[in-house]
Amino acid sequence: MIPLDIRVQADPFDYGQECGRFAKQSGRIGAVVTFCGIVRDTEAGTLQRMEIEHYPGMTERALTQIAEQAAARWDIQACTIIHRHGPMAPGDAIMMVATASPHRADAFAAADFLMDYLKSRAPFWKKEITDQGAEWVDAKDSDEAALSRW
Amino acid sequence: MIPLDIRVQADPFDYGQECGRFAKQSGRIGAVVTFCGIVRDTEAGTLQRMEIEHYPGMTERALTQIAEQAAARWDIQACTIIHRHGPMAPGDAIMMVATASPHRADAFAAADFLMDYLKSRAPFWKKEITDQGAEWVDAKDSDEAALSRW
Amino acid sequence: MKRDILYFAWLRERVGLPRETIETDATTVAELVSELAAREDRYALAFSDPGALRVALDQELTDFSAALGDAREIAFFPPMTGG
Amino acid sequence: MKRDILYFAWLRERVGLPRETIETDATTVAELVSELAAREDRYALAFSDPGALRVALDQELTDFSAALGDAREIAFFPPMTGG
Repeated sequence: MIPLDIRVQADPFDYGQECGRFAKQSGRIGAVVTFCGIVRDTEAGTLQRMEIEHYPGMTERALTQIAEQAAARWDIQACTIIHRHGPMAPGDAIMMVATASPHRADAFAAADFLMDYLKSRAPFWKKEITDQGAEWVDAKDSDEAALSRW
Repeated sequence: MIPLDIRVQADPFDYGQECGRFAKQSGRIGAVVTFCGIVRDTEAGTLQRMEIEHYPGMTERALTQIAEQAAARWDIQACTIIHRHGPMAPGDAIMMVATASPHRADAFAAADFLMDYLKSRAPFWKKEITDQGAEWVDAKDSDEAALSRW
Repeated sequence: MKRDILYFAWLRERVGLPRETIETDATTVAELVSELAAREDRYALAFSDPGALRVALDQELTDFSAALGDAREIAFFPPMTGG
Repeated sequence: MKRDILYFAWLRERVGLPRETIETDATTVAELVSELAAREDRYALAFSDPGALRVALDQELTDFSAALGDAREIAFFPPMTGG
């Protein structure tokens, strides 16, 4: 089994620090890919905060299953997934994934796959709070469609 | 024009620090993808060092052209490429790319594209020094073939 | 049989609670949804478009046609929007 | 015409120098390669398989069939292996 580091937490995390630590792992790693999702303001710049609800228990389970699928399909040597829940401000890091592989194609594909599955299969729900009130973010058809790539 | 940060240098760089700084840029960034290439030891663990030669002048030019192509094809708001030359030890970061976009698909595609083009179109050459002597790394047919994806 | 029913996101807000334990004879998810929707207006509203919902039995995603089996925890929620 | 010829990686090692200025009447890359290969054994060896080489005119990649034009700097090297 490769090292899977899966964290679901309310606390902020330091994306840069996590990237640095991840890339320093021992082993014959040649390629690291990371993704970071960041709270994006509305076009009008009116976002006060974002709140993420999740399903404790199922979240960890779903993320572990998704990471195990990625590890079964690609030659990856390590995988980290961190996802926050609770209230966040515009510009905050919401989540990250990181993959390490001897080969860049595997690191890219695994990270891309993790993100597609995480978006549509891990039980998180985003709510945007603006001066107009609170609104749940709608799932995009394109996110569900993205799964057919794999 | 989006901010392009292109650095060709002999000095080491701190991948984690660069990732953290890159993700903190202002603007409506929702997605950051980074790639880091790391000096990989040989299977036998005999790599003493890697040396990268480059073509000063053309290197910066080629990297800028590749980044401009990526910016023309995808909705990216910032792009960083850092590539070292000279001697490096196993485990050292050789290079990195980072892309920022409102959308994850654009950030992923642009980073993947940058890596494919950089591999085969930017004038860098790797030499591996083991206890058996020094050997230039051969280009892989698969690297040239990867360009046809775009 | 006693089952824990969980609601998340706007479904939770419409139903008005995050979780409840109910006694039900439903044998499939679809039967359970019909039973819940018949309870009160807020449930009817929450479940008015089941095609827009997802369901998990004991924390595993499944379909509305699935048998409940001995699932203890049945969760309903809108499509996920993480990442 | 005077041209600067640059060599990189194993091509530089085989030719034995990184750069030289030559006087040539060649009008295409291919003609220049023939001229260089005819000079000495080390050049003949270096350019024995031109298909394995790449060329840049004034720091822009091009083909062996390209006209030299007024390119001042002509660089030969093996396929790149960065990243």
